[in-house]
Amino acid sequence: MKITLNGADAQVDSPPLTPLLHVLREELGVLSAKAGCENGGCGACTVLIDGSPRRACLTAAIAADGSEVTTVEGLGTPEALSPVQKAFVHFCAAQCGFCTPGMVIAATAYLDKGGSGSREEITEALAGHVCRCTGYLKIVDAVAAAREGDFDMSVAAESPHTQVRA
Amino acid sequence: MAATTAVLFPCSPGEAIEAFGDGDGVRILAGGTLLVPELHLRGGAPEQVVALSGAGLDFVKEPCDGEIMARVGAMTPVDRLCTQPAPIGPAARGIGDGEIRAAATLGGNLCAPAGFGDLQAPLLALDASARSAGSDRERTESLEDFLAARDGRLLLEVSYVAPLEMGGGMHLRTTTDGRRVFDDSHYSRPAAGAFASLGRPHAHHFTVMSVSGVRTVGGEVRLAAVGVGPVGVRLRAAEALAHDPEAAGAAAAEEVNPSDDPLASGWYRRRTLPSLVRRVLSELEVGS
Amino acid sequence: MKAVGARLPRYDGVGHATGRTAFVDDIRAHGTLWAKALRSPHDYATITRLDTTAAENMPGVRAVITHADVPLLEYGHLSALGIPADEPLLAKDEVRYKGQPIALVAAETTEQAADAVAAIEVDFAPKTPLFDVRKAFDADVSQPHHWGTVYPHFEESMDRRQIRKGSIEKAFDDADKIISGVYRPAAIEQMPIETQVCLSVPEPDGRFTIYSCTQALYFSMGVVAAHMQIPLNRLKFVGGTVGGGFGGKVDTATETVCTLLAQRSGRPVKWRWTREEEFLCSSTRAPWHMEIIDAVTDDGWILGRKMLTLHDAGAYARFSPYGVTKHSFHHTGAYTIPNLHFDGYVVFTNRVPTTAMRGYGVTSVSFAVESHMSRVAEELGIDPFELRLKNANRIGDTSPNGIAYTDPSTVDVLHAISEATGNELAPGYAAASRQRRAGEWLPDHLLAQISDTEVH
Amino acid sequence: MAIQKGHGIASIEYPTGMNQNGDPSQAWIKVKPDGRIDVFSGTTDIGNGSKTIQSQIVADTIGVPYDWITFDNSNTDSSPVCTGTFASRATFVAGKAVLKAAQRVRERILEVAGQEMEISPDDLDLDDGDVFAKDAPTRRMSVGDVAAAATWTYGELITGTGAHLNPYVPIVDSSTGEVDSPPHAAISYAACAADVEVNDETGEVRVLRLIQAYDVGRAINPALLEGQIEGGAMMGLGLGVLEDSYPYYPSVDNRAGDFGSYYAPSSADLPEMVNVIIENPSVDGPYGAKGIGEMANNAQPAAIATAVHDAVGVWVTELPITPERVLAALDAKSGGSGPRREGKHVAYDEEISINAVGTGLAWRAD
Repeated sequence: MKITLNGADAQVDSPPLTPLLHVLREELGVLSAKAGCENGGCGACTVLIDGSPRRACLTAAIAADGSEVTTVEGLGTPEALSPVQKAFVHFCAAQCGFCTPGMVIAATAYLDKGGSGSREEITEALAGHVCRCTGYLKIVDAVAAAREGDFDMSVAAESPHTQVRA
Repeated sequence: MAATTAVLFPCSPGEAIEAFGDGDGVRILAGGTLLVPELHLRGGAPEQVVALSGAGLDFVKEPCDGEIMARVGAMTPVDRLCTQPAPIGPAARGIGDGEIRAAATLGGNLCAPAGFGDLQAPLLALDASARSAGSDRERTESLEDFLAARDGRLLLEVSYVAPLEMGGGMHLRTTTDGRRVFDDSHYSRPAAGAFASLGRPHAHHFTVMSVSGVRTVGGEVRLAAVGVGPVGVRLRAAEALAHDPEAAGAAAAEEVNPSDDPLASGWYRRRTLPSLVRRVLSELEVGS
Repeated sequence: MKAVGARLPRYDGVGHATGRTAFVDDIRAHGTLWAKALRSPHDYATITRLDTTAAENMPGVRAVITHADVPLLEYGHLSALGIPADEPLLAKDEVRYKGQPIALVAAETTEQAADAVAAIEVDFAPKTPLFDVRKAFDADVSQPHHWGTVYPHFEESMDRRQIRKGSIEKAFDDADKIISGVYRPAAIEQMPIETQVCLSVPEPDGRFTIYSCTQALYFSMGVVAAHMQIPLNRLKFVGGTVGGGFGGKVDTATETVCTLLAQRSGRPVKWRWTREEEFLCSSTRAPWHMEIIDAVTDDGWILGRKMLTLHDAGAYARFSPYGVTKHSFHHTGAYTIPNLHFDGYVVFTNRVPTTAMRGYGVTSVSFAVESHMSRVAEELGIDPFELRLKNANRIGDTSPNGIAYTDPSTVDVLHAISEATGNELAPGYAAASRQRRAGEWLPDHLLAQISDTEVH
Repeated sequence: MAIQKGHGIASIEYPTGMNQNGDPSQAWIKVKPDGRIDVFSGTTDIGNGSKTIQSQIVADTIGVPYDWITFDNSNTDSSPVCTGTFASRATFVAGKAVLKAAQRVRERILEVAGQEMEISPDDLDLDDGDVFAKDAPTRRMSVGDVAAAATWTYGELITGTGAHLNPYVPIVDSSTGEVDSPPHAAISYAACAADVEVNDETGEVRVLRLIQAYDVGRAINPALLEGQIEGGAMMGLGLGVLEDSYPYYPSVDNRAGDFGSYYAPSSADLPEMVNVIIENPSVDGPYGAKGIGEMANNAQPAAIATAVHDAVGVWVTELPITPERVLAALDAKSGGSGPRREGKHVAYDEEISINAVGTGLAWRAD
């Protein structure tokens, strides 16, 4: 089996029914997709397969044969963050960071599909992704703002939900 | 995920039926959402897996001229059903999240263990037929019989009289001896569909309970539910009282025997089933 | 720009967003073995036979350990606080909850490890479990723990955490109404998205490098060192970056067994819990049973509180006595109540041992007290803000265990919520403050509790 | 069917640090030859932001830019003791350890600079990476040059250690529970208002809005603080209306073993949130901070329970407030049951009391 992984060819030798998540992590050493439940329930392993978000833990290696697989490593690098990655940093939308790669992939796919960025649409698009830390609000705000682009990355975004009193 | 498992890739429905044989020792890889984690986490090692992705079973055939039947292939991804008229569309939209719906298939959903069969109820309400293959080769039966049998057959497609809004259909048909006759089957064509489910907006937990309903051109009402037993069931006692939603709801609660699971108790399901029945009947605009 | 007070992005935000942050499961060590556990299928049973011979001879198996392989089987994580040890690292003579680990296998693949676990020969004689904390004091009830149904090792061998302040009898006598309620918050999962995971690597110098998801590196290092009976310098804990904790990763659930397996096999060993194990076998937040009886006046003063707390600890003590003590210290919530009679029990049941979770010991109190306050307000026909502002902790008021409050902000946060919700307080209540009680804010029944010490 | 709306409030308090104290944190800091700062702390970052918060404290305490700080909490060989990240102690207790270490580093930088500049360290100040004379700010020297001088001229390593421990507070009287000194560091306070809607036909509760006010002492980093408040709110919502490890408690039957059957809060449950942050500096916290991480899920369940009562007139006092508990309570109410009122006694919930189930404890309601 062969896949195109983040733009480069990769040979896959795992048995054909191995979950793609296992192929990525244990055979190919691509570690951003996380094994949060390995049962489709948390979304921490979501990757793009031919541009569409899919749970890597539910995808048989053979089902990805010949596909283009993109993990969050393929979206941007620390030096050149993708718009969604920038927004996640700027809005402090990651806390422990374990669900973040799956969230970033799902958010990227949602925006690439032309999502309007409304709160209703974003929560629907991300509703299968479990985050225990953030309460989702900063994630939704980050995705809503991601297309605006140029953030001052040395500071975090102001929150419209907060009032401070001395 | 044993390395020894043989994976077959049939290229047509015929090849799929051939590969499946009598189904002994065979597992089906459809969308993978159930089989892949099961083999990975439980370590099962089936002799043979038949992967249906290229078997020509991914289709939604809405009725065209001369037809009144809609046909949906077992490999059709759930997300392709989301735009179908009620009750199929809203039931499909309640399954998992977009990523799951893009992978999961109609066949996988209908044949899945208890807790997953969201699409059973809408198709039971549509009085769908199931075409399957297995030890006695191909067979077409009511979906209700197919679900009741649970005898490990390969589901190929489901078909049902298409709702009016899907178009197609005619009132005359040609018999085998060449006569053109008036066909009264249009009286069973769905004129309205409705769906109601319990549960907060959800994406990563399963449906607690839902009711699907259909009203035909002829005024017949068919109701079905999932979440009240291991598989979806027709609510025939409720159907008989459809003109009286209160009575229909009460009858529905009497004719099911739901059990406790992590999502809700049998008591709660029985207690709220009448509400869903009433909601569906109201949407179907039957009764008072 | 000053850093303190600034909205700075997370130190590790770029790592998280690019998937570069290395969690324990992302560490790679050559030749790593995978661990799987044999867990109890019973809620409560005697182990009548345990034989790992067949498992040891299964393909790919490199080490199998049971209770017999743990140098110090029982170690009290809070022995420094006087809480004695009660829980074996691996079950020995009996299992007290479904999912309790009995033996661990390390093998070349997870499948081989699972197959070997299935090959362990073990027999049980089931016993009658106890699940309902309310039955713990019944005469003929099944004893879930060798200490009985309740933890008996509070100070001076008391079987409960007790608070007594003022005179509850007088409060009840003086009350216009005595209002009781029962509050039962559920067990929930800490549910970090990263499940319990450890990788223990034996080093050539005889040390072990332990990649751990613990919330407490030094605490967990102490636990492993104690179980293994080795000095701290044989261990190097690597961690500090954790995929969510919420209290559940204080248990040190994986580190010792991984290291024992690594020691025995001479190979790195990883044990990563499945989500199912995390849900069914990891400790939860405790379920609590709380009964509150408040002696109140018609104009909204709380004269006294009698409270019973049953903390469902599950099968072993873990941190429960600590949690109940903390609970007792806060059982008046954000309010000043001068007459108190509190009894709190750590009750053993045959469910998964409970452990710390966010708000440990107090989350339960907050739910019980605040629900009860709302009820009292409704029963008395008093505005819920006014009832709370009246009784709110103020400077110089004393806590259940007699400590003066120095900077209580209950009045401030209530004012803030009132304003933010568009509620209008009556002038007297809008003018309330945190300052020492005086005038109408200091009725006679509160005089005696006030601290005469200078507080800031 | 009708959707009923309700509103409720709750007000809570929570201590910082381990109950009865006795939980040390330690840190040490070294200065690289160019003045950059390496912090070693045994703290863990479980998503709460320990690394960021403690780096901010160090930067301001020494007087250097935040981006000069590297923070290493990765292992027990290089980092000293920290009891752990729990009990809302990472900002307060571990924060004070790095603060004290940073104060010592600052002192040592000023001493070395004093030698180089031939000015008494007492007459020097340090801000934004530069040491300068208090009365002649143009006489200045960068911390980089000070560190270089220490390294290459004086053969010294500028370093500082710090530790914080509030000693263990024993209970002096086990019958009354009395202690003779505060058994915790600062106490934090919060209040919450919840708006809900309840479907009185199915019992389903939806939380529409959570307004929350927190006295945080001092917001070291408001953005991360919001993360604690919002994340805690969602956990409190889960505790209030969704989550249960034992759906048939006290039975252990039908436990959920996956996300499909455990009601974990999802983004679809996200209510409107308003955070009100009140800064009332604590006298002993680092820069006046208190810890609020733990309490952040404590206020919502009672506020929600009260709002449900406001909406449909029933008290659900067993969490979570599931649709079936709401319906059962509505059924009981329509069946005429309610609290027992006798004389001045008002007794709610007698059916779930220990007196209704157990026989052995002589614990009476009155």
